[in-house]
Order: sequence, then structure tokens, then C-alpha cells
Amino acid sequence: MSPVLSIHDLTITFGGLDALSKLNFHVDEGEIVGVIGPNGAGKTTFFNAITNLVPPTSGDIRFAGESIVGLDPYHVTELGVARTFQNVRLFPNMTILENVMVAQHCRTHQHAFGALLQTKAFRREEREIRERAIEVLSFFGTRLIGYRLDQPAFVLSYANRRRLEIARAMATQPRVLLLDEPVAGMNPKESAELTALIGRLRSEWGFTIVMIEHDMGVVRDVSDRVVVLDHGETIAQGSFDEVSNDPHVIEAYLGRPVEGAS
Amino acid sequence: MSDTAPPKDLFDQDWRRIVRLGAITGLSLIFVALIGMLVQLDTRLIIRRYLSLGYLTIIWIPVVAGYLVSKEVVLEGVTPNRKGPSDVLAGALTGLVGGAGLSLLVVLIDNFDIRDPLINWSPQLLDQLTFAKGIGFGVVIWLVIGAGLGLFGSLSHVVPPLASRAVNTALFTIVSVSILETAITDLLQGFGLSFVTDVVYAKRGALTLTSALVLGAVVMAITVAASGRGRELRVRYDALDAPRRKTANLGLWAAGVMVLLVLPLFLGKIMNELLANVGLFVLLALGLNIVVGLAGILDLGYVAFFAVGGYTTAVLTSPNSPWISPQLPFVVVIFVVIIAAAFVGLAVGAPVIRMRGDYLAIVTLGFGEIVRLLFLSDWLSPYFGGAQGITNIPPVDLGFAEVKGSDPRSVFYLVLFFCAIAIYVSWRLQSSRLGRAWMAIREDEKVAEAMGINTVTAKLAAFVVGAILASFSGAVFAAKVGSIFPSSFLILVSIIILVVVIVGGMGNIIGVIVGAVVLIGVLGGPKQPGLLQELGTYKLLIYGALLVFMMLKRPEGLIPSARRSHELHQEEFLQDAWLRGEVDHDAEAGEGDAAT
Amino acid sequence: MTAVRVGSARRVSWVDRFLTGLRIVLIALIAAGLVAFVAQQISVDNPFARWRNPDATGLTGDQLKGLVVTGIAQGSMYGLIALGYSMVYGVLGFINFAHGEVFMLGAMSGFVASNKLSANGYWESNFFGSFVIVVVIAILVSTAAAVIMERVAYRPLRDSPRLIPLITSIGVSFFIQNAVLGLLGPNSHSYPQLPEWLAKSRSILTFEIPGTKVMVMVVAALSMAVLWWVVERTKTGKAMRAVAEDKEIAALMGINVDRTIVLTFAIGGAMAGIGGILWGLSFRSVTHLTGFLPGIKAFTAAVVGGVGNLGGAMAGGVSLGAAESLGPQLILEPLGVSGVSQLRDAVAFTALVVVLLFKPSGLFGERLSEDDRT
Amino acid sequence: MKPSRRLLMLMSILAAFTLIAAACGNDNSSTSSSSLDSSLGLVTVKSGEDIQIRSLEAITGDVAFLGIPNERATTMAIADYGQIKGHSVSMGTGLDDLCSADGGQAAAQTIVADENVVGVIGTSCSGAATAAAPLVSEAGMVMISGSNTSPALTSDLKGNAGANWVPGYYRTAHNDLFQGKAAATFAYDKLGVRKAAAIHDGDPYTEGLATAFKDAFEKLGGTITTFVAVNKGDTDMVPVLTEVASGSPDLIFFPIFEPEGDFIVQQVGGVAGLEKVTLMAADGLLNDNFLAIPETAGMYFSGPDTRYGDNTNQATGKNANEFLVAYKDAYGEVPSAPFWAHSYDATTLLLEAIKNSSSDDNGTLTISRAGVRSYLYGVKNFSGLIGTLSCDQFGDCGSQKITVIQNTDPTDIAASKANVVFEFAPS
Repeated sequence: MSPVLSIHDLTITFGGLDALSKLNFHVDEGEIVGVIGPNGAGKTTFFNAITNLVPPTSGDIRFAGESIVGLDPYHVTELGVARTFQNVRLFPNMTILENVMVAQHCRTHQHAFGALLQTKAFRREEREIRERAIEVLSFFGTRLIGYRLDQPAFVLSYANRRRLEIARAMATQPRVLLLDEPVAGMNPKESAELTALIGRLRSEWGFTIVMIEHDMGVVRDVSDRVVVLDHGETIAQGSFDEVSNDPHVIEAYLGRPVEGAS
Repeated sequence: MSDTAPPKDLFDQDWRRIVRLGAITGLSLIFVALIGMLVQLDTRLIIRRYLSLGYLTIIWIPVVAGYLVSKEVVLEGVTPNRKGPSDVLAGALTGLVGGAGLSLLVVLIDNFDIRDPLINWSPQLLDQLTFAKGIGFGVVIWLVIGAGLGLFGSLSHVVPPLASRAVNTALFTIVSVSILETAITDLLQGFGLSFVTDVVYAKRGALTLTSALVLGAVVMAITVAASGRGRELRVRYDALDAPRRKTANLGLWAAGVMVLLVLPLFLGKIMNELLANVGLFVLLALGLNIVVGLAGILDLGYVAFFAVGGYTTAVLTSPNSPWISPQLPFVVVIFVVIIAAAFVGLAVGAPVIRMRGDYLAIVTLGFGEIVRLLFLSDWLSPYFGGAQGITNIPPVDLGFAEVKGSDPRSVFYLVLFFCAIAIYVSWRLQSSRLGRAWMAIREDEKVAEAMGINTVTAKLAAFVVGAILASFSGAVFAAKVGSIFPSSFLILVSIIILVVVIVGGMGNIIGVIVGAVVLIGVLGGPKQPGLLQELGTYKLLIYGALLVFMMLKRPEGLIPSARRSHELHQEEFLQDAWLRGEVDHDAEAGEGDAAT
Repeated sequence: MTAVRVGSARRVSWVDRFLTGLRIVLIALIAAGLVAFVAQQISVDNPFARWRNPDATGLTGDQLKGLVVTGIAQGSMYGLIALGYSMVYGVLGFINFAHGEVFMLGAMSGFVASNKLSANGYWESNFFGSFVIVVVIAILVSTAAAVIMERVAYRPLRDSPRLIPLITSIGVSFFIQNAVLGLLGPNSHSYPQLPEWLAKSRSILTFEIPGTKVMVMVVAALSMAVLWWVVERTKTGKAMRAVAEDKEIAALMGINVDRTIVLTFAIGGAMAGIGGILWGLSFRSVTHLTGFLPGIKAFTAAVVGGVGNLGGAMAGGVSLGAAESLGPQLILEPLGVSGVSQLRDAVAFTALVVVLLFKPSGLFGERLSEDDRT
Repeated sequence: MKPSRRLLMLMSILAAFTLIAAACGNDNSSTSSSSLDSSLGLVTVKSGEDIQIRSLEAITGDVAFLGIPNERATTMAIADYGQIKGHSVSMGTGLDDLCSADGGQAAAQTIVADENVVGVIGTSCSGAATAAAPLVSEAGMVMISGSNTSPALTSDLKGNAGANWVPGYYRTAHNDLFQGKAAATFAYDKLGVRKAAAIHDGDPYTEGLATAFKDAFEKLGGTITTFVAVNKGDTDMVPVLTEVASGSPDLIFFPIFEPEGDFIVQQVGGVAGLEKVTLMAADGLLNDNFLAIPETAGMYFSGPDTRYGDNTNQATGKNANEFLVAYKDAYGEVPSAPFWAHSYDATTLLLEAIKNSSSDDNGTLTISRAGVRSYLYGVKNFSGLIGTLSCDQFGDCGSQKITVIQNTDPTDIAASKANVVFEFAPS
């Protein structure tokens, strides 16, 4: 089976510093891969490179066999890669429902004229967008549903903001979902709950998931495979148990103080 | 509300605060006097023989200072003191210090002549400050007036809130009724009620003391009687279920539309002219609202599209057009205008759309100037008439009616038609795929792009829609004035529309409309007189001050959007529910988090 | 992160095509104009010279030199104002639209001071002493204005989205402009005459340069040098650079961020004050509108040079001054545009667009903190 | 509120005139209301009411220096004229034309809304008149301007109506074409100049005048080497002067305003090729502030003949010197632009017209709008402050007398203003 997302010799340089150097990586369809590494290892840059928010200096990124280097970020999303952000970046003044509705932009087609003339096609699509948004939000139980739909996102609690961000990414109907520290800032009960949800994201929604996470418990629970980054390079990969006993990894983590969630 | 500490001792004052605020008050008073407002606005009376607009521009300052001095910053964990005599004393003292500023000015003007740089350092100012009763009187009277006004301002902390609200409403109404004299007279005349205005305004010349007092008393009575009714209505409205609320909204809208359609029939030329001018700015503001308010693109060259609409209409309809003069009917021209505006919108938008927001602002400002300079230039004067503009633009022939400048009512109806289009377009787009994309871009452009939105095309679409709405305004403007000159398209126009949008509330259709009506109607546009046309040169000063004030104190605009008030309501609900232990404990998680 | 995208597989949208086309057209126009101009200079009768403009006359060498000198002098003043824009932008990341008014206040207070001195005869009897007094007053006034502005209007908005302080500064600009109009009246105010020895033209390197312009260039260069020394070599400068890079970390390092920001405004204000005096002395008339257009031009200059980059601001100012004084004659006139001087501002703004089309971060590159770049 | 002293003074003047009028007791109401032409409507002024006219001038903004003296002159003319057949004349609050078409239109709307208004004195700016005059004309009123000069508002002087001409529009200011012709004739005939350049500032007035000069100069056989504009707000004039210099003209005509005019005279000496050029400006720069600039020594200025001196307005009996004294008394300064005299004459023309086309019926005055117009079109050899006024069929009533002065000595402005080197009156 060919990998859905593969990365070859990816290098990204910021002002002379290599944020990523010659990184190789792949994800197979339906896999859940955890990416770990100490702070500053280049994990978020790695996500930024995949979604093309940061241009690679050299190397290649292939999605379903085709190179996506140099595409606009929206185009990458359109192909089927969605992400969340480490420091939650919602659209705070839009309602919860709108946050999820807007994420379906690249899956829908109605233009201004449809809206102005209120065509049948437009109204049907609006209805579908709405239904789909509610469906996605319902995935998180009652937390984002009901009276909350019409509230602006900024009134949400931190945990719910994380949930909403995942919901927003789900709404783009991706094949690969990139989660950047999904349980950061959550209490143990909440993160256990979310861990279970991540498993269901694969089993029920069929997403392939790449997840950056500091919480080793979560990584252990859901990852099929773990990739360890340090100084922009892959220093180990394999199952959680393999990786956690790898001397390189231990050195990388003990060499500097390990920090928890931000 | 109940847990307040007992009032402070009478002399337990925050002296530094009093002196600081007093000094600011004094400086503000001196400033207002020296920029000449006191003298120049003295001809516009608010209450005949007792109060002119000139004096009004200074007396509100100590009142506000008196109010502010004992308005504490509410700190968590500190129980505020109950308000009492010490607060009133603080207010009076602040006012006194402020008034001393004017006393000082009286002495200074009397002894030094620096009329050379300061043009308002004049005997008239001195006369006016001393009420022509001598220097000594002038010095003392301002101390007294200052203290009195400061005291009055601070009283609102002490008296029952209802009383203070009644007084404030009464004062506000008196001033508004006086400012709106032209409008009210005109309206009542339309209904054949001239005798009312003859009494109230004593045959056109500001309120009399009697009418002001009666008006104040009536308003106070109504305020007290109606106390709580407004809230009740609001609560009842919020309690409605969705379909009923929809019906209620529809009813409100229908009523509004009816009023707008019928009202002009009862108004005279002056008011219709004013309404037509206001309408042109509503149209511009609605267009800019899409660009700035929805999509978050700060376009400072917005006037360019207004100009394009105007000049396209002029060239295509006027027999005097220097270049081609097809003299097409307006109904045809409007489609050409749409195409021209869209084209210019794309041409201007494409190079700037990828720039950072603030670079974009300055570059669009440059484009606005380039467009004006091209229309003005001798180089293109064989096409657009240069400095001499294009004249003899014919009235709009609609077949069943003719819209021309000498009949402002017809112009108003035409503007209303275009405003309706603009409102419809804004409203429909706001809740569409494109509108959501705009809002996402406004909130966070990078994330919007990562969520699959092609930001370049979405922003260009906003640019083009805004451009088309502005060009409608330009087209009607050209037909209304009957001639068009480059001097109507200064940067100033862009800025004033921006102020209107900001004051009304970005992204809020109703707010923007109200903002335009209040600002353009009362203060006037860049070249259009408002109801307070005496303000003349101070208009821009006020616009500038208003813009700063709004940004600092009320960035969401005058009229909070429906969504916001709704959301406040919901927050209350959330709080209550949380107290009752019915909601999950998200709130706690949120509080402890610093990273947000 | 806005800038470069390596684009091998990138889809080329119509916007890109349009922009490429625009770049080509602009370059072609500029090149054609210049070629025709050079042809005119060689001989007005050759076909290139007559190509678009049959009445072409060309310029004499002295006229060309005069344009260069005036462009550089004008540009130096833009540069002085641009320094303030650039520093504030570098540190706070927003355009202080009202900076042009700070400049105007400098020019205006210089007028008041010099006129009072002239009325007492001191200006004529001791020019140098008066000059120092006038400069000090102008610097004090504009520095104070800049600092008060920061305190009242911008500090409360420090953490809001970047368009909010920009809009506020537009309001501040209008307020100051019209306050000065109210206080001092709409007439133009004239500086007293400069002494003959200063005003007379001097011949430098075959360039005939009016004394005022020599003064402008010398003072601008000196101020620039002092400023460079302050920013690059002193502790204050280091603090400013640190705050520009990252406010939070700078605060953690024990730098008083508020004070550093005030200082940035103060230095920018002082530079604008000096610019204002130079403006007043070389053009002699000032009005309440004196600051508006030069302010916008100066920001344009800062962007052209690369925002946050002090050398860039000065260089941008000089380039913009040169572009708007030479551009109409060297490019538009040979292309057969009539009345080119009227289009000078249009040329300046077009120059901005051209620079941003080719180098989105200005001629000499931006120096901005990490989050300003995103 | 203290009563305005100004108003008090005017009231007393008015009262004085009332007394004089009453003492003379000369009732000349010869026409009866039935004989009035009512085709444009009649205005009835009941006993004890005022006759309504309006002033519409640019009283704020850049052009206030022009509009404010105009408005004041109208006020003073009304006071000097006194009552008409027992009725006082009221001007109301002075309206502002904002020197723009849109501003003029809005103000005109206010005027025509009041059906008692007979006529308007104004506007200050031609652009404002373009939009205001049609409204005023349509309402049957008349409009007389003291300072509009655009040919488009009246005629091209060859019998063709201008593009914006409407019936009921008159002016006492000269037509630009005259001034352009005067300046060109002076340059070509008197100075012997064959190559000239013209600079305007994008204002319709300066552009129109510069164009008129250009056309007249070329018609005389001269060459216009450069016709170019500066922008309002420009300070560095070297580029524009270099553009002018490239055509090596002998004279530059720049009919613009301050401060751009200041920059031109101050910088022209430093531009290669213009060291010896002759400078000529127009009435926009003909003020004390500009004349005092040392570099203006030797410069020429064209403008309306401002040697009003002993010219007496036949309707009020006042001469210009008396007016200036009264003006200084009332406002504490001298007028900042010369068109006050034109506005004064315009006002008296309007009042004369009202007097001659109205009938008195036991204290009720009936004014014929058509009568006012036909009276004004018929004005011949009316003696005013600016000289002799006669109206043509397109409403040009001015004396059309243009003079050119030379500034001999920037330190003695009065002498310079009196130093007329050329007079031009249409044949």
C-alpha cells in the first residue's frame, strides 16, 4: 500500500538555521502516527510545511502520490489535508456553527449570485452545509450543540475551543487530519475523553491522523506508530514501546528539561 | 450591588486625581475657547437668549469631569465605597479647577496680546468669556460655573439612578430637539402642524426657555413613567421563539420601510435634500462595510470607486462630455457603471490583495489619489474635462418619473432604491458561503487559508462588491448634482466614510446606517451641510475626535449588533446555569488558562 | 511569511498572470520613457525622441542637475519623517498615520518661534542663536506631541489587532490638523527670510545648489548619523531593538518596554521636528495641511526603503524624492503625456506600487519582529 | 447672551435710513399689481414683513478669503440701500456654498424651499454656481454673483450661450475671457513677448483663466511653450518650473493662489533657463501678503480694475472709499479679496430690480419674478462701485474693465497697487 502522505528529504531553513533538515516521513491510509520531540524540535514547522504555510527550502512532499510543494495552503486543504493549531486559532467573532460551516468552503460551490437570487441550489447547499456542521459538532456530544450554536466562539472554554478546532478541521472533509497538541491545556478527564474520540475519528470517520502531542499517555493510547523529532531530524520511529526505549530518544528528552503542555 | 462599603469621609479625597482631572478639564476648556468654537458657534442658539451652541461646547466638559472623578475603576476583591457627599465635593472641586482654567484665560487675554499666532485670542472672546461684565466678574463666574457644573456631573452618582436617567434624557432631548429644529419644523409643516413649531421654536429661532423647560419636564415624566418598559420589551422580544421573532423582525422592517416611503412626502425640499445626501453616504458606507467590516480589508482609497461611478455616468449621459457623448439613458448606464466599477475594483485590487493589511491601506490611499489626479489632469482632460469637470448631466428619466437635482424627493427615492439593493446584498452575502469566508479572513487570514478558503479571490470579491455599491452612489450623485468635478473626490471622503462605518459598528448593517444618518445628517459630509451647518470648519475636528474616542472606548460601534446583545443574554444564562450546577465545568478550565 | 513561495507545482491563477502582465507593462513603460528621454538628450530630432512626443525639447544639463538636487533635498526631508514611521512600525507594528502632523507641529512651532524672534530683531542680528532656539523649540514641541499621542491614543490599544491603532491614528491626524486650523487660522504662515550668506546658491561639484538645500542635506545626514549611533551603539538602542524583536522577551530581560516605546516615539518626534524646521526654512510657508501629504509620502518612502530599517527609510526617502522630481520629466514627458508635473503625486504612489510588486519587503528589506512578519 | 453689537449697529443704520426715507416721503409706486408680469409667479410681502433675499458665498474653507468679504458687502449694501417701499430687506443667515457643486446645490435647495425669496447674491465659486443656478432659475428666482468668472456660466462673448447658462443668472464679475484676453494682449503688445507659459493649480477658476490666456495669446500669434498645472499642497516647484524652462518662455502666467504662488516666485530664480523670465499673476495673488514677498518686485498682476476710488453706486450714493471705512469699522480689517465691490453692486442691482418691478397695495408689496429678470436684463449704464454696469442677454453685467499693475516696491504695497501699467476694456 502506498503511503497517503510521504515526505522526502524535507529541509526548511530560517535565517541560516535548519528548522527541518532532510526529514523523511510517511503515513499510510488509516494510520494514526504520533509525532513527539522536545520543544523546538521542529514539530510545528513540520505541520506548517505540509499545509504550505511555510515554503520548504528543499525536498518534496507528496500527497496521494502527487507533489504538493508550492501549492497554496487552501489548495492543500482542498486536496484533503486539514489541521489544527497548537495555540488554538478559531474565528473568535464568528458563531460556533459558522466556524464549522466556513470550513466546508472548499467542498461547496455556490457563489454570490446564488446567495443573491436565493436559488434552489443555493438553499439546498446551505441546508447541507448546516446539517453537516451539526453532524460534525454532534461528534463531541452535547458540548458544542444546542444553544451554543449561535454563540460566538470567544465565549467557549479552552477545552471546548480545542474541540471546536478539531470539529472545524473535520468539516473540511480531509483524508489526513493533522492535530497539533489536541489535549494541551485539558484536565485528565477531558484528555481521556478526547483520546477516545481520536480513536473514533479513525474508526467512524476514516481519517488518517498525524498528531503532535506532549502527553505520552495519549500518544501511547492511540498511536500505531510514533516518530521522534529532534533538531529537525527524525531520530527514531516505531511502536511506542520501541521508541520509548530508544537511547537516542531518552538522550534527546533528558538532555534538556521536558516541558509539559504549554 | 448590595455589598458596598460605607461612604468615604467628606475630606477623604483622592486629591491627585482631582487636580489631574481638573487640569485636563481646564486645558480642554481653554482649547475649545481658543479654537474659536465659543465665539463662532454663538450665533446658533440652543435656548433662545440663554444658551448658544458656543457655550454648549464648553459647559459639557466640567459635567463629564465631575462625573468621571468619582467613577472608580472597579477592582476585584475591593468593595467600592457607597457614593456620598465626598463624591459630590470631588466633582465640584474638579469643576472648580477646570473653571479656573477659563478664569486664567480671561486674565491672560486681558493682559497679553498674542493674537498674532492665536487668531482667536480676541476681544470678542474676552467679551464672551466675561459676559461683557468686566474682568473680575469673568474670573469669578467661571470658578462658580465650573464648580456648579462639576457638582452637577457628580450628582448622578448620588441621586437614584432613575432620577439621573430622567435628567440626562431630558437634557439630551432638549439639545436634540433644538439641533433638529430644521427637521422638526419641516416635518410638522408637512403635516400642517406649523403652529406647534411656532410655539416651540417661537417662529424659527431656537427653543425658548419656556418651551425647553416644558419639554424637559414632559420628557422626565415620560422617562419615569416608562422606566423599565424598555427592558421589559427587550426581555419579551428575547423570549420569543424563532418563528415569532422572525415575524416581529419582519414587522419592524416593514414599519421602517413604510416610514421611509411615506415620510418624504411630508417633508420639504431642505429635508429631502438632506435625506438624499445622507442616503448617498449610507450607500457608500454599506459598500465600505463589506470591505472593511466583513472582509477586514482597510481600503482608504474607497472614494476612487465613487469617482468611477460618477464619471462613468457623466461621460455616458452628458451632452457636454468632451470625449464620447452617447447620451445613454440612466437605466442603461447603470449597467456600464457596474462593469466599470468591477473592472477598476479588480485592477486596483489585484496588485494589493496579497499585501499586509496596513501596506494595503496606504497603497489603496495612493490609488485613490491617483484616480482623482487622473480625472483632474490636463493630460486626460480631453476625456474627463480636467478641472472644469463635466457639466449638464441630465436628470434620470425612469419613464414613469424623472429624478433630478431640483427635486430632492425623487433623488431620495432613487437613493433609497439603491440602498435597498445594498442592504439586501449585504444581508444575503453575510449569511452565505462567501460572507462566511470574508468573516474568516477578517478574523484570521492565515487560518482561513488553511481551512481551504482561497483568500485572494474572496478578498477580490469583497473589493468588487464594495466598488459596485460605491459606484451606484457615484452614479446617483452625478445625476443629482448635474455636474461633476474632481474636487468632490478627495481622500477626505474615504476617511469620513470610514468614520461612519466605525462609529456605526463594523460589520453591522443597521449600525452603519444609523451611523451615517446621525453623522452625515447632523454634522454633514465633506461638502454637504448637515443640520448643524454652523459647525463648518469644526466638522473635521469632531470627526477626528470621534474616531479616536470610538476606537478607544467603543470599538464595536454605537449600536451593538444583535448578535452581541444576544450573546450577552446567553452569557447570563450560562452563568446562571453554571451556578445551578447544570452545565459542565468548561468554565473552570477556561479560567486557568493563560495561553488564550 | 507572506513573501516568498517556491512555486514549481504551484497553480498559476489569473491574479498571478495579471500581476506578471502588470510588471511587464510597467517595466516596458519605464524603459520606453527612459530610452526616449536619452534619445531626446542626444538629439531632439532623432526618431526615438519624436516617437511619442513630437514637441520634445529635452533638458539642459543644468536643468537636469537642478531636478536631481531638488529631488534629493525633498527626499531627505521625507527621509527624516520616514525615520519616525519606520521606528514606530518596527517596534509596534502599526502605521502611525498622525506622524505627518507631528512634523507639521514642528514646522508650525518653528514658525511661531522664528517670527517672534524676527519681530524682536534677534533673528536678523544673531541668526545662529535664533536658529538654535527655533530648532530646540520645534524639537520639544514635536517630541512632546509624539509622546502625548502615544500615551493617550496608542498605549491603550497596544494589544489590539493592528488595524485598530492605524484607524485611531487617522483620527488623531485629523484632530491635530483641525485643531491647528482652529488655533492658528487657515492662512499660510511665512517664516522670516534667511540671511543672504545661507540662502545663496553654491557651486558644489558643478551642481548649483541653493544654500537652503545644502543645509537640508547636511542636517539630514547629521541627524541620520546621530540616530544610527543611538540605535546601534547605545544601551537605549539595544533596548529598542530588543523590544522590536519581541516585547515579551524584552520585558523578561528587564527592559522597561513602556519606556522604550515612549523613547521610540520621542526620537521619531524629534526627527520629524527637525524635518519640520528644514521644511519651513526651505519653503518658508506652512499651513495646517503641511504635514498631511508629506506624511503619507514619508510612509511611502519607509515602505519603499523597507520598514523597520533606518538606513532604508532614509534611502527610501531620497529615492522617492528623486522619483517624483525626475519621474515625470524622464519617463512621462517623453511618452507624450502632457502636463506631467500635475501627476507628480501619482508618480510617487505608482513608484510605491512598482517597488512592492517587485520587492514586497521594500528595496532594502524589512526588519520586523517575528509576529509582524506573519 | 449678549446681543450682537454688529447687529445693533446695523439696526441703527437701518433705522437711520428709515427715518431719512420717511422724511423724503417720496413714494414712487407707479405700477399697479395688475400690470405686473406674473408668468414666473409673484412674491407677496405683507405689511410689516421683510423682503427676502439670500447670500450664498464660500464662507468656510480655503476660499473663505473670497466669500467672507462678499457676504459682508451684501450685508452692508442692504443696510445702505434702506427700505423698499416701506419694507425692510432681510438676508437671513449667510449660506455657505463650500466652493463646490454639491455644496452649492444643497444650499440652493434651502433657498428655493422658501418661496418668499426673490433673489440670491452669490456664489463665490463658479463650480458652485453650476449646480446652484439651475435650481434658482427653475424656481423663478434670480442669482447675481460678484465673483463667478467662468465663461460657461454666461457666454463666450461671441453671442453663444455657455454650456451652463440659465436664464435668471447674472454676474457683476468679469468674464474670464476678458481677463485672459487682457493679460495676453498686455504680454504680446506691451511687453512684446512671443513665447509664454501658463501654470494653473487644478482649480476650475485658475484652469479657466489660464486656458483663456492661452487661447488669446495664441490667437494674437504668440506661442504657448508649456501649459501645466501644479497641485494644491505642492511645495517643491523646481520640477514644474523645469518643465516650463524646457520650453524657454519669456513670460510665465500663473493665475493661482497662495501658498503655491509664493513657492513659484521664490524658487523660479534657481531654475536654469528661467533667470530672466517675466512673471505675471492674476487677482488670486493680488493681496498684501503676496505683494510683500521681496521676490515679487517687478512682477505683473492682471485683475479687475480695483481703482474703485470715487466711483459712486447710484442706488446708495456711497462710494468705495466710504465703503472701506465702514467695512474697517464694522469688521476690524480690510477686505481680503477685491470682489466685495462687485458683490455690493450686485446687491444694489437686485434691490433696484425689486423696487422697479413691484407694486405697493396699501402696504402689501407684490413683486413680479419675471419683472425682476427683465429689469436686470435691461440694465444699461448703471453706475456702481466697479464702474459702469450694463447687462447683456446672457447675464454678464460687469464693467469688464481689466487692469495690469506692476509691483514696483514690495515694501510699499499701496503704491504698487496704484501702479497701473495697462488698461483693457472691451470695445
